Amino acid sequence: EEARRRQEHEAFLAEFSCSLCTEILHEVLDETTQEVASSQIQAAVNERAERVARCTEQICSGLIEETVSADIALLVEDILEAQLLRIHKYIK
Amino acid sequence: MSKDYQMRAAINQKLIEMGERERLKELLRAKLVECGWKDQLKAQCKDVIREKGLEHVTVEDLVTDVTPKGRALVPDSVKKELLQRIRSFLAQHAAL
Amino acid sequence: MSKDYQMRAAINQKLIEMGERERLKELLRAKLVECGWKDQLKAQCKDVIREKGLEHVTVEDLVTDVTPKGRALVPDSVKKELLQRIRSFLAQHAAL
Repeated sequence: EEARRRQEHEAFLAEFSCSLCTEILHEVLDETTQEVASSQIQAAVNERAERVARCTEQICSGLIEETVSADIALLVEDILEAQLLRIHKYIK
Repeated sequence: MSKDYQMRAAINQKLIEMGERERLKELLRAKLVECGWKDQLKAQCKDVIREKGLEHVTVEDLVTDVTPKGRALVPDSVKKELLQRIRSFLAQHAAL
Repeated sequence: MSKDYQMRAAINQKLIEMGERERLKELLRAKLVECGWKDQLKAQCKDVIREKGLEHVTVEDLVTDVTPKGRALVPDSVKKELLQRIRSFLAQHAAL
């Protein structure tokens, strides 16, 4: 009877160990997966925000560069033309 | 059945009281980092985000997507070590 | 890097499609006049012409000469305002 009880108890402990192992494994995996998924999405959101900020600044600089260059070219042409005109008038 | 249930409840209670349940979880967490599982999961998450596009993924979607793969990626050695530790604890505390 | 390129292309596309790029350039031109940038630059051009003599100055020379100064003279406040305007536009229009 004692031997049978001990055998039963051992079988119970073996089965209990396995189910506890699975339970803890799933618990930790689920918690960690949740944590990793959240942090990875947050990281992707941050990365995108940084990229948008960086690209916006580059586009802004490009736009200024483009406009300033075009305006300088026009301005220079106008000034030189006006100066030439003034000299022509003077010569006349 | 009812006796088994009571015994389970008692052992579980003891594991919590003695802080062993938390220690087992801590051990597992450390092992998952050590064996590279966490890095693999991160890479897996990144792949899903890249494939689907950030705007089409919620945390819940991502968890659902990567959970099966995550479970499959746990090395057998880690599972065995956890089981061994549980068995040792129960053997040491035979009175449980 | 390629992602940055794609993002810039997407933002530019949106700005052009909605006519915002042209509006931004107009705004910038108006601001440059308003803050005296254009007058400063005119004075700068005249100085160069006076120094070198009209007969020795071509359009290209003058552009090359005054461009660095022209860029440097754009006030930070104007740059900031333009950047802010682009940010607001993107916040309102683009699901980036």
